[in-house]
Amino acid sequence: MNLLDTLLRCVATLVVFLVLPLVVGQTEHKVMAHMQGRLGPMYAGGFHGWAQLVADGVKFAQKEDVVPSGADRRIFQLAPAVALLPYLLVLLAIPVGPGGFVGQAIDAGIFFVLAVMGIGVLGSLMAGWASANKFSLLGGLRTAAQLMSYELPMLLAAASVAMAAGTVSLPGIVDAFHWWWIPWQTIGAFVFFTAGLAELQRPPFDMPVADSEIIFGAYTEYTGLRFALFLLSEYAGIVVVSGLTTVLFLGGWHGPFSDSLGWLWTLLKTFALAFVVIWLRVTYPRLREDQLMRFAWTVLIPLALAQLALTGIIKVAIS
Amino acid sequence: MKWQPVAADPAVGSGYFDAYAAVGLLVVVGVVFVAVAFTANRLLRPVVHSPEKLLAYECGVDPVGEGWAHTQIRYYVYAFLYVIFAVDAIYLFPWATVFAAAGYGAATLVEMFVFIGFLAVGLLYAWKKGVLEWT
Amino acid sequence: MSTLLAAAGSLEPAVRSFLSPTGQEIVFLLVGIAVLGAAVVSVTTKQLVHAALWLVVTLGGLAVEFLLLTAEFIAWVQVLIYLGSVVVLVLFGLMLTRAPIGRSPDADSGNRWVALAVALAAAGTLVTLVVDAFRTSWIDLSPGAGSTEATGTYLFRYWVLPFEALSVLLLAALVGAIVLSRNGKGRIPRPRPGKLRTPVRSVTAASKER
Amino acid sequence: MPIPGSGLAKGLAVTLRTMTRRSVTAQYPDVQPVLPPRSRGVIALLEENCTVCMLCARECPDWCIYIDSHKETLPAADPNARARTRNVLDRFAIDFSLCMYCGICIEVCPFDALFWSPEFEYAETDILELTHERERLREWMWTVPAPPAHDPAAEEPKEIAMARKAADKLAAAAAAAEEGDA
Repeated sequence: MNLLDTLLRCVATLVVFLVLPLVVGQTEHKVMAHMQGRLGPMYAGGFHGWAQLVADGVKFAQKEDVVPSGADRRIFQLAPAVALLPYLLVLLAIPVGPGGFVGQAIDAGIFFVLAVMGIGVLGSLMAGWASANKFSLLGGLRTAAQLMSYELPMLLAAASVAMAAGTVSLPGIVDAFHWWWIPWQTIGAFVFFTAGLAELQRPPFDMPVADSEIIFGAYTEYTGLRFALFLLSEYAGIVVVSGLTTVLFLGGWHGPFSDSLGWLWTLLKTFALAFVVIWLRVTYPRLREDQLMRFAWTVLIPLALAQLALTGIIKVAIS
Repeated sequence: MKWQPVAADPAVGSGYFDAYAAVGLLVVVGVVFVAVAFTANRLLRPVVHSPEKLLAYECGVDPVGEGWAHTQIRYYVYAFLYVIFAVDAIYLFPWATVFAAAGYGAATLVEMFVFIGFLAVGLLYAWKKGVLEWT
Repeated sequence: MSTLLAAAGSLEPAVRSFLSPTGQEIVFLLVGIAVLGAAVVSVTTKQLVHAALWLVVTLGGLAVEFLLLTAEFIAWVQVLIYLGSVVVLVLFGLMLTRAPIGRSPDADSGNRWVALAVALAAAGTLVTLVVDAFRTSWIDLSPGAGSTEATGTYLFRYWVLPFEALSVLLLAALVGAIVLSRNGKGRIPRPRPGKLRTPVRSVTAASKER
Repeated sequence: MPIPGSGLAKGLAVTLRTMTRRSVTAQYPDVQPVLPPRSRGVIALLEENCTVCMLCARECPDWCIYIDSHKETLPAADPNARARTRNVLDRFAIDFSLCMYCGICIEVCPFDALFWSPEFEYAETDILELTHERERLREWMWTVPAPPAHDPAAEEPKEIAMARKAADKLAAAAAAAEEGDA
């Protein structure tokens, strides 16, 4: 085992983990602003406020670290790291280009990714409980309820792709991809992407952090760097969900000239999906809690089951 | 990767353990990143004590009571439902990797449909009993 | 059956020494000690939510142990099901009921000595069983033997009937959960925030009379 | 019967279309805004016109006008007449941290001592600085724009009409006197 090589890959993953969410965040600033007829940040960095999030990061790093007196100190301080690190791990396993252009190929790819992403919830739950704040607790409970409802359609949709490819390894799935998978797996893609959006608690599924009623949910009491880590985990989550949808449903690096420019295709598709995430946020109002639950259990899960049946039948028919 | 029933060759194992060693290393890298960030924060940040700042935030007024309030218990049923369905969904993955291989085919597909069918019946039951209603 | 045997490794007596452990064995041992420690803290801590969180450490450590034993599939199932849903379920339940920050004086059970005795008995039985079953046989860990594909092969070649029985069991659990959450007849009389306590019909009827 | 989801698609189309359009944001500190006429920025005081009648302070809905005055006795010009008293303004201040820019003070001022000025850049870091004393209020007078011209078709202002009438009458009387002399 080449330790240096592995270390380099890990550091590269960390760099990607720190850069891509910032790019998505800046895109969100600008895209959301223009969709609302505004300009967004214009000053930081000179040209159209490109350095706004860097400036935000510098500001967050200098801020005081306030832990409420009633809070459970240790858990309160640990929660942001628990919420953040799973996304870093997931990023390692997402293949970018053909021929081993991946942080680290893991055989049980889908499984690894879904399992590790599930740990992130614990961060929100810990934050919600340890803050000693009613709104935080409510936010934590809503987070738990929402994630439990949406994890399932996500699992089922991912299983559908695993069926189509006959493997659970992420590079294996992209290798097995054919263009006609896109129509074949449309329902699965829709379910996976929507459930992923709900897992991230992004609008219109942002009931757990609904700012107009429970302030900021589990993150209400957080300030400074710890708050920044929660935000970073949200944007890293966008990158991860978009990347996973790309890899599982949109064929990852497949596209014209994919031998040399495969990684570019993956990035392009990921960013297109990240744009859709932002676009949905700007367009739709927040779903109510009962609508959220009903959507997951009576729309997404039956759809995912139907997709499973379709995948199974077609797969057996063609083999 | 094809699974091969080969035993007792340490060389085969290197790929698997390497992959998870990389994951472990990334955990270390991530923890170091967080530690460095907080050390920098500790050096840069001001510390100004005031008891008001440490109060729980309740829209600007002094907090009432304690940090816990009674909430609806209804959603707990879905937590149960989720755990049961998740256990179910897990079985889809090993099935997904083998069902189209030679020697399984339609029979395995039917087996899985029976399995999913039972759970679909469960979901229908829940639906019918009004568990999946929220208003 | 040959694949099964091959996966289980040779059951021959050990030819290797325990005195020159490999890296994986050392890690396995260290993680095992950490898991044991976390488990002990989890049952002895006086703070309810801390106990649940130490349970997370314990179960996560077990997942790492599974990984080290090349049981890849089981390891991630452990994370997905136990960390992702069972612990979340426990935390959810704790928060919904009452889990104050700080010590809970009533967290101590009077049955602790009985529980300790049962736990020790169970552990003793398991250890005896495992030691007796494997003696000094050396199982070579071949990565891939615990992969998803291998698990699928076993499951759908040899264990189809238990698998189908499992679906019935899960259905029973589902129905049980639903039945338990309702008190006998009809729906739970749930208080509905934001709605009038008086039936809506009488209100409209009153307005019609007027 | 609309296709299900067409509303959702329409929503997406609206936001996408808005994104392609030019934004309407005014880049304020770089580009000064073009203010409409009669913008309510700050209230200016023409001290010379103030008679300390206190109407503005009394009508102010949030009591943000502070007026102090004292009476001054003017010696009578004519020994038979009574000495006259006059109000002298000591303090006139408006607390713009309270003011809600309703403009009632300006409306009720019977002697045109208060005016709207369009200046709005008087933010302070200390809330006490937002109480503008009379010197500051007098300074704002220089920023009060000239009143807009009357509509050409409008009726003549009453003051001018009356003045003209008086002047005409005087002129007519003068003309009659001249004729009588002649």
